[in-house]
Amino acid sequence: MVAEIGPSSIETAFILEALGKGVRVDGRGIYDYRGLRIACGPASGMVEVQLGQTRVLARVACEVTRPAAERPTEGTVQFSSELGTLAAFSLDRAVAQEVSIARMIERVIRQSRAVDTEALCIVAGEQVWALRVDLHFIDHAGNLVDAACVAAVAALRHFRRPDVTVDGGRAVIHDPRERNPVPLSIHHTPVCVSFAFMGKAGELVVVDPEAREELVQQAAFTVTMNAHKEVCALNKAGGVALGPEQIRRCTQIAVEKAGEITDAINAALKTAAAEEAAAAQ
Amino acid sequence: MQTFERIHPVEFQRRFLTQDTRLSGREFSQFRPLHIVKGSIGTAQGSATVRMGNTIMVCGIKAEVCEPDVKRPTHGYLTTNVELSPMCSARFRPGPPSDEAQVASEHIHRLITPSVDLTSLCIEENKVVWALSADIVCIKYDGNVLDAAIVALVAALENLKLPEVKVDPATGVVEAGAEDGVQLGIVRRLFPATFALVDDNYLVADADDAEEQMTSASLLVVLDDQGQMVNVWKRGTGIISRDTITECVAAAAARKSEIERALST
Amino acid sequence: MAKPRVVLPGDIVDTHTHSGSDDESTMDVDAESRVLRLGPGLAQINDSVRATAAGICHSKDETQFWVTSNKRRYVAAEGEPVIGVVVARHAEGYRVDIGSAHDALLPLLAFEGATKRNRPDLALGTTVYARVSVANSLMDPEIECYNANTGKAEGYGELSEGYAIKCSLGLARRLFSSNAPVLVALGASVPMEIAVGLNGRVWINTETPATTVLVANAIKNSEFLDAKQCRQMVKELLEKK
Amino acid sequence: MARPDRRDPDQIRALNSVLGQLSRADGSAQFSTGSTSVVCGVYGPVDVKLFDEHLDRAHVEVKLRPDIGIPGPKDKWLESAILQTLEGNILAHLHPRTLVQINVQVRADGGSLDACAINAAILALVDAGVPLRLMVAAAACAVMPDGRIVVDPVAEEAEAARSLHTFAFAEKGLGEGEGPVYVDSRGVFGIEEYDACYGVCERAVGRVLAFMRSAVESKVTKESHVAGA
Repeated sequence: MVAEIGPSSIETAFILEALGKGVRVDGRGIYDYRGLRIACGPASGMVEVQLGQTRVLARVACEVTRPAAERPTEGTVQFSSELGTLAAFSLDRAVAQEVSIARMIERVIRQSRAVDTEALCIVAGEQVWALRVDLHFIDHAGNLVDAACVAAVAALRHFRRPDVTVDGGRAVIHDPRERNPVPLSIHHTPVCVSFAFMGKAGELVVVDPEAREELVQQAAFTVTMNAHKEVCALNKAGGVALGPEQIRRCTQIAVEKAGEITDAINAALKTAAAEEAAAAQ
Repeated sequence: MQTFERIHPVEFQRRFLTQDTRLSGREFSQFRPLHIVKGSIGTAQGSATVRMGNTIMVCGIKAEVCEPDVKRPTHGYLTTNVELSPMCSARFRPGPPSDEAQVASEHIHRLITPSVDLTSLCIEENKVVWALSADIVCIKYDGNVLDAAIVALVAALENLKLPEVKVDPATGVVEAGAEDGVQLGIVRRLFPATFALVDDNYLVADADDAEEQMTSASLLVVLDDQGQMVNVWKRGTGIISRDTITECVAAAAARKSEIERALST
Repeated sequence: MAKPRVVLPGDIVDTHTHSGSDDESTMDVDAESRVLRLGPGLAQINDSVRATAAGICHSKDETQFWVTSNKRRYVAAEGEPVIGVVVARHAEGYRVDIGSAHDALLPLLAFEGATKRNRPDLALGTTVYARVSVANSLMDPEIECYNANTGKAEGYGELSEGYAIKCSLGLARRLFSSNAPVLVALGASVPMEIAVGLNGRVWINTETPATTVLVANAIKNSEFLDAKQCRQMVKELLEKK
Repeated sequence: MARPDRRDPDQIRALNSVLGQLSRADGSAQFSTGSTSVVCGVYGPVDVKLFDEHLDRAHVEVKLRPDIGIPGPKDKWLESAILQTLEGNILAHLHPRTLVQINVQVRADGGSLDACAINAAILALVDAGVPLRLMVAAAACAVMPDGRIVVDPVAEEAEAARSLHTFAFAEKGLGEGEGPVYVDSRGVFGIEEYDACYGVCERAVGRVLAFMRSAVESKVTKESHVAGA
């Protein structure tokens, strides 16, 4: 609400003192996530995720384009996000720039081959689908990464692209009103679980850091898992060093948390599909 | 008199407005005369210079060939770009286009697109089409840039000549014929008329720079060849009543004939 | 006295003045005109008094009218206690962020017993409880950590421990009045120190961090609850501890 | 010829608004008409960049981000439309040397986006407590090829329409001979069609203003019943 240039000294001291006794400023447990609400629709590929007060909206869109010369049979998936002044007016410019969440989510989804780009081909060398995922940060109350990842993945799974039939070299793109649009082929659902390390040596750890905790953290660490309990990516950008023991403990916690988040995504998609089916009658 | 104008510009203007006259001596509903020179730029495929009092706009249209959009294989492109640089007025700062310039470019693009038959720009379906880029540069700024820009663009489109083009089927290379080719048939010409609410209660036509400083609302009315309305665009929170807008539409019809005369010279 | 009613920007406020030609009751008013004192949220726009903010319009003996509205961005007003964080130190004083458009100036001498030689030494990031001494729309606000007439601190000064939370200005104003239900309920069973800043910041200090967090959550939850619901909510929070 | 979503010609889609939900913004509002939805966060009065500073009033700025893609000329155009419609309505002289920043995020565009954005922006300004002169609301209508005038057109209708009209009115401006605050009519239409659209949108704005009044009133009473006002 009010400008947050930096935490006041008593705020820093209090957060650390409380954490020392296993107490967090908003009353959560050390390993507890905030309430996660996932709303799909009304448009196809539109998902808004609410993680506590943090709100991220993901929009997926597709377009027919000419493929890149070196990959004639593959479509593309492009992410874009900007921590604009809506969610982060008071954060000074440096913090807002450095938080390039779209790059992290893009790496996570691309390296784990979550989206089958081969299936995006229409006419090899001529026409392919170019997917665009726009991430909009509506409210920043800490841990944008986890919320953005859930929003992006859920939006990709919720998205339906127009159906296409190809005869000879010609491709016919069917209007969604005539022929039901087709889902993308998504191999798996990578989910991010973020940790914040506080205290001089980073000995105090919490899951799903809140905005005030992020201001005081010495290091941030994100584990990306998929539904088969496999680690897709580990991400740590600077800050105090972490020992192997801490990383192992985080990945263990991440397994359980990722499972819960994946269930939440599946549930949200199921209700959205049910509502659509009901509306279609 | 100069110092009074410089120190109290508002008060100075008000002295005239209260006596139902304007500093420039024009009637409230009187537009500045239009002088149009077509083909003023030799290197452009189509060009025109428009002078409206001390507001001067030059429009140059360059034509290039390119691949059509996958979704609309028979459509060519027409992009418009209004340039309001520090050259034409001190109010514009160097650097990227100002908001005013970007909004003018976008608005003119929305008005001109339905007026031009983009399929007539098609050279070979799904292969090669014409891409016209119209740059409308303001040389001198003295208010009401939008009207001058629209007229300049319409005049330049009427002046546009595209060379004969052949596509070599084997290599796909496009050769342009030497002599000037076909005149592009513009579907519907646009006739703009802008009114400004000055000092919150005087409605004047074709406000100049000084009057624009005191404008709390502006109204653009654009008519087409048949006198039908193409655009009514009222901005600013000053109130222009419903009947005044209807009167402005009538005044715009009068302005249309002035523009037609200037275009046909 | 007209009963308080919800107003939106642009609503004409019935001020019973003889010039008032508004839609509400057309009570005839005695001829002599009265001086109207308009509080925040109201403005005179060509001969009628209109609301400029959404809220509840109150009036007191037909001469004073004001609108209470709930905002988050603080606009400094003279005499109001505020909680701020020191963000910079200049020769003549400290710059303190009190959540308003411009940082406030806290002169070095605006402390109890401060003299040229013995001046307070506040580090950056220090939280202070102060009182707005100068506030107008054209200047940066100024605050002071003592009562200028008595020279006594009267509770103002550095807040060295505890924790400060942010809340809406409406809630802060309600907490500031001594009989705020949530504070009464909490005070009965939890020993605590509270300092309320009308700039939407509340400082809390108790023996253990857990209780401080409990008090903070109780205050935040109380925004939309009435007295009875507040007591119930506090009871539940205390049992869960 | 029924409308795609079987609405009457003068029926607006379901209106929905949520006020004050964002934790960082000083005021916020999400406004939806059917599937078109816009969320807006207002910061102000806050500190202003030296370049924009005015000594006698606040600087008002609109930043709009589209739902899909990077901001382009269309978004710049809508930013300017919102600014021109609301800037004069803010009592900027009460907060000199400050900034009022209106951040508009388009969530979904199902047609009549301009009107929805203006409505979200005014509600966010009200929620932020920025001093305003009047309530302003906007509505859109379209003249279909067969001459029918339909209010609050969906994207499909807007594409097929002969002309599209967006009007914004101030609350006190209704019916008292005063005019519209904002007009954007595009396409091919005569003066009679324009007048008809003016009337249709004026009535629609009346309904939107009534909806806004109940939304703000419910929030104000929810907050104040505690104070026993």
